[in-house]
Amino acid sequence: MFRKILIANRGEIAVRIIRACRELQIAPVAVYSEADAAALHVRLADEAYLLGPAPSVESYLRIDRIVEVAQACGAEAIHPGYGFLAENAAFARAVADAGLTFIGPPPAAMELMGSKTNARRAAARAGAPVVPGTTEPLQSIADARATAAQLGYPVMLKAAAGGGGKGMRFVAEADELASAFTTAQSEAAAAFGDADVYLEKAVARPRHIEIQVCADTHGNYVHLGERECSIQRRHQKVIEECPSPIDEADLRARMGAAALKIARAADYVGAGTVEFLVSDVTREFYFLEMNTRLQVEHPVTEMVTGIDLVREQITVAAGAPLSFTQADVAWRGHAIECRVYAEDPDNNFMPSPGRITTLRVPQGPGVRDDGGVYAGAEVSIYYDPLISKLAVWGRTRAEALDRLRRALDEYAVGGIKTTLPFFRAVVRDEEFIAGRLDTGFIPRFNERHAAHANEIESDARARDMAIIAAALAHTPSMAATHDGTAAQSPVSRWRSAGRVAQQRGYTG
Amino acid sequence: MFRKILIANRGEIAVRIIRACRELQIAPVAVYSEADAAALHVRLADEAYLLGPAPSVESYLRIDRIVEVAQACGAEAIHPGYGFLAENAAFARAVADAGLTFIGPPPAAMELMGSKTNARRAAARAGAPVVPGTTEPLQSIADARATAAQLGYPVMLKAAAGGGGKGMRFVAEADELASAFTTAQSEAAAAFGDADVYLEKAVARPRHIEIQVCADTHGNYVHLGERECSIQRRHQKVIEECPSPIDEADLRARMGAAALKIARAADYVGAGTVEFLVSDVTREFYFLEMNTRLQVEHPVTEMVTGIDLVREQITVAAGAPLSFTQADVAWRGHAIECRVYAEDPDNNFMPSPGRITTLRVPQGPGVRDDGGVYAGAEVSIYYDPLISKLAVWGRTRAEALDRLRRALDEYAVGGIKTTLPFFRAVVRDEEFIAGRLDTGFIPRFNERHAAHANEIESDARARDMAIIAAALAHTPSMAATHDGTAAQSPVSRWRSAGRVAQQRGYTG
Amino acid sequence: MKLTAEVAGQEHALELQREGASVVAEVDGRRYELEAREVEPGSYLLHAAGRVYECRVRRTDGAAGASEVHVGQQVFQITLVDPKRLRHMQSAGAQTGGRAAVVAAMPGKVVRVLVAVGAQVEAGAALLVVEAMKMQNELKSSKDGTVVELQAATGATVNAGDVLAVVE
Amino acid sequence: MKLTAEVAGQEHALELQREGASVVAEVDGRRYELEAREVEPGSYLLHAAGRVYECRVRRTDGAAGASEVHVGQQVFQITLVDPKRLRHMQSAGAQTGGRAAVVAAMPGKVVRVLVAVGAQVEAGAALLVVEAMKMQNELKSSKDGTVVELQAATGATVNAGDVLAVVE
Repeated sequence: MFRKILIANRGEIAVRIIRACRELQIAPVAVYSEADAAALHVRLADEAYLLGPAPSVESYLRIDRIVEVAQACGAEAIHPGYGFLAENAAFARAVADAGLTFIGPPPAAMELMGSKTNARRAAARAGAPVVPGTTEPLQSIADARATAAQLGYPVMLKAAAGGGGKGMRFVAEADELASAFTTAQSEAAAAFGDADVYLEKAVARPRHIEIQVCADTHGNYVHLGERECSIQRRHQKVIEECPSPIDEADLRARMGAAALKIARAADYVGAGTVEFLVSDVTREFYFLEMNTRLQVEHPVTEMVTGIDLVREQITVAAGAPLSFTQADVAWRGHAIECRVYAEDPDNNFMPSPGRITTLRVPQGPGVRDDGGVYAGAEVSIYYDPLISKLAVWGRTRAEALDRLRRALDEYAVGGIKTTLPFFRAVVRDEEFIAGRLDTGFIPRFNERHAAHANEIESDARARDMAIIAAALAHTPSMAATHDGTAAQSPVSRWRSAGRVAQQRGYTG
Repeated sequence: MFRKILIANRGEIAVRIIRACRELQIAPVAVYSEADAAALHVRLADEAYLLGPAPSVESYLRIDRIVEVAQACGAEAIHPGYGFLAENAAFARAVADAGLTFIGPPPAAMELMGSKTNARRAAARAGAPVVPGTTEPLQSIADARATAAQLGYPVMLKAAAGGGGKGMRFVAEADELASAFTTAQSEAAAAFGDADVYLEKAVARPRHIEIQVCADTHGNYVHLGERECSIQRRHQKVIEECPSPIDEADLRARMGAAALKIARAADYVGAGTVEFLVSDVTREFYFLEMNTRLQVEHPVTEMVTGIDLVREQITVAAGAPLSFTQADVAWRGHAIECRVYAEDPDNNFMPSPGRITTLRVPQGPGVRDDGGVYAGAEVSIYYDPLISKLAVWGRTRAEALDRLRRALDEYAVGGIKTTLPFFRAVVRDEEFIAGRLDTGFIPRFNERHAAHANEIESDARARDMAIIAAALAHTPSMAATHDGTAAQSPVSRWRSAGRVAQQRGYTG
Repeated sequence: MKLTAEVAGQEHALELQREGASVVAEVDGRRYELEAREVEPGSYLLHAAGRVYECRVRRTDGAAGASEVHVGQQVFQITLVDPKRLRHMQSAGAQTGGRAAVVAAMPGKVVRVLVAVGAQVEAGAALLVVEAMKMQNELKSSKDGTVVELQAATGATVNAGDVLAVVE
Repeated sequence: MKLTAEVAGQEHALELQREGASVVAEVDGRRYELEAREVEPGSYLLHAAGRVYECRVRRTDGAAGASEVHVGQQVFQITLVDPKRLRHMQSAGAQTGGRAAVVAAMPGKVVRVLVAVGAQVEAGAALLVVEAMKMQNELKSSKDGTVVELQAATGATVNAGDVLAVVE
């Protein structure tokens, strides 16, 4: 086993990996940018090295510097986390060239799956279902008509150079094709400088469901079941579940088998995720892509299977076989994760960086929080706004929802805006409770929620209390200190702060 | 189901029950003493009512006042937690007389099990093994000799009026009996004003193992397996595990069956615990007593079985059947709990009340903390010093120990002394790791640990850093503020505190 | 003390008196006798006739007297005005007569400036792009007019509430 | 700045200089170049040539300059002395010449006073009982002698470090 691992990441995932290192009695080495000198992942590490200035390209993306630090401090392996360099095959090669172990799949597997078209071809060759269609650009409206007729409506027009939903058009029937084709082409041209579009069969009410796979260097391949990740904003997941509310053992087994075929075809090693689109109407599933790294949503799989995926990544990288066989994997209960972002959910999820003044993380039964911050920490403008992943477990989805509602209400982050109020509303939403999830959930939810908003605001008593509290906060002499000893005469907040400091024993 | 429940308790157990209420969508009502107006259980409740001054007899033990508050606020049921009035049958009757539901067993069951001798007789009648012996006072040394010969050595002398280890003597062989008899009698006389002693067969290397039982009003009785609670100080548990490191399915089934016989004999309803002594040598087990309430250590059973015991207590009290049968109960993995007390482990576990200045609770996979405090909270001199229960889960005992070690290192409580340093040493102790537990563990551990202490202290680098940090703390102008902006010239801590307050937006 | 609180476009009259932890308040004539304690920085625990409200107050950027207050699952945007001062707060970025200020909605870095002073712009036209946390945010003009001020250069760090441009 | 630190009965010489977050320290001649930040009240994060130490400092009751410092799983009891002041700290409760003070080891309530002023007591004799958190703590005389002072009455609340009695 390794004695020392460098973690080439920051925030909550760096903290998660530090925890796994500690449990394996491996010394964790942190790296950090100038913005992160007092970050939680630095506080919890044994060693920490400065990479450079705050911008990622000058710090967390500096392959040369990271490898140099790892060699200098005697680390034997590097864990990339997710984001940053996690899916960068050049980084994986640089690590190997330096004589260190990259905790992740072989670079060739990363490269194969890093190309959308190659990955699609590999999946099809391996016998996994892919969305019917072609990635060849359509030559003309006549070509489009012929291809669409062959696939059968509804179809989806997609930009060849595309991504992020631009140049994408849903076409329900033949009549709509001509105008959609023209619009998609001009949108693609405007967005990517390339007007090429292609056709795929449209998946009706698509759910985004992925399969966790694990493989070792001894030829063992095991899947850990699915995660439902249909709730997305800006094509990024915000709520994930294990199992899917569909929860059919047969579908799980078929998707798991398809995912393992793809993993084998890529000679995969370590933890990876095969993403599928599943039609909520037909329950057919189609390969979408494979993520050659740990996923943000790994906790829900861990809670339901009991398997620690980061621990497994490390032991597999050290050459050990997987600690379980397919027969050992059992799914117990239901887990749901909410990604707590420093964002304003009322303002189109606009980032909300700043200093966290107070932090109350929910505790108690069935609750897990994987955070990367603390009271007093600064949420920087430079990085992803994910501050924590809240995950809950219950014997059933209904019990998990009860937990989630309770945990969200308990969670309090002071000083910045977060997505918590959004989740508090979602967990009370009828469609969510019923498990009717697909990738169109958030827009529909927003409509329902706007209709509800007035009712909720009508709690006049809570509003009056909020007004009183705001007045107390703005006129500090009005508030008693937290030990109940009230100042006898109006005092300024300055003196009050000084008194608290004194009680805590700072002065003197 | 109830709409509103009053929780007649404080601290971490009140918070635990509030969480269960929230998950069941029941409005929780807190009660509090003058010392607890800003306590966490008050902060998390919907309603809160003052009972009286800080001393328990004037607040949390005021049956009249608690019942009056419950009636006035429209609560339908009262949960007593543990400690205070939890095993007080008069309280249970007063609650019922007021037309409210007591969340616990019927008063008759509490009374039967509240008397040591009656409980022992009931257990024996029900066919559960009890420690061979008699509770009849010994008339003379001759009587003692005859009884001891009949039981077979080793035997234990116990004070009839006893408790707390006073008047108790272990007698290995016949030669020692006469002097032990005299000493025990005089100790008993001094401690209780009653010289009567009786004889029991001594259990060799006794382990303290208990069985969790659940029963409903429909005649269903289910056991949830065992908890190992051998690690005790002052006859109070400090570390508990599920399952016992013995982990034998056959022993679990036999102890479970015995516990259910006793529960049936008492017409028990709700959650209860049957305590046994188990000989580490012979693996024979003997009924000790039954606790007619929730136990502090309930989380380890919850983590391993997935069953929420407080939720079950509430639903059973509302008349629902148990949500599981014996066949549904499955034990997965291993859980360990440490009781975090505000006590000084280096000074004979002396209480250490005071204000908690900072609090970092461990998070991440497999970790659960059930706390009752927050940063800024006051740990009062008036109540039990339990501030939190830390529980961890792993697939195996070894994985659970890895988690526990990691979580304990992550845990940081500022401002008061706690038992955390003690646990950090225990989790690294060879006997503990090997699972060789019995009620004599702590004295043996203390000897081993004293021998180790010098080695650990020899880390000169850490000591030098500690000295530097102490100097920075005592000469505040030396320390940079936590955002890294250092004062250019020496400033007093007062101004520094003011600046932090200003950054957080208090002044203005 | 008398204040006016603006919540969701409605004005509420507030009168407040305190002695120690005791607070007597009237909101639009509704009288409350409370105990109030600041249990953590910005967290006020209010006991009102048995009911407990934990109110978490966050000062918001922009106008003075503005707060966001969380009470359970509810969030209130509150602006306090002291009527004596007769100073009426206006939310930043609003049109004032013929001028419209373009204000940074979040702290970040200016990655592109798309117009120059003197440029004619239409309502909805993007003027600058500010980036934070991997997300780019286009700041747009709220009216037709001429760019008369431009306070931001590419690469500059800005705070929420900073006026970056003015269109007249 | 020069200080002496007493740890586990040993004295260590400390010299300390700082500028901003940078600290240069020598302990018994061992030189450290550090960055130091107070990340939370009382928590100091020290970077020393790549190594990271999070030191949590708790001022202890009793003697001035005394702290308990947690570094990882280790705990150090440290007393700082400024040699210029030539003020030597002594732990409370120690015997000073022929007088022995009996000091409360924890905050609590005096539940019983077992002796009166003038009483002859032996070393180990219980003088008072203080209760906190359901636990009673007997305070004993550390020497044979006469009780010359008694500062506590039944029911009184005491703090850790309070001198409750003196035996001479």
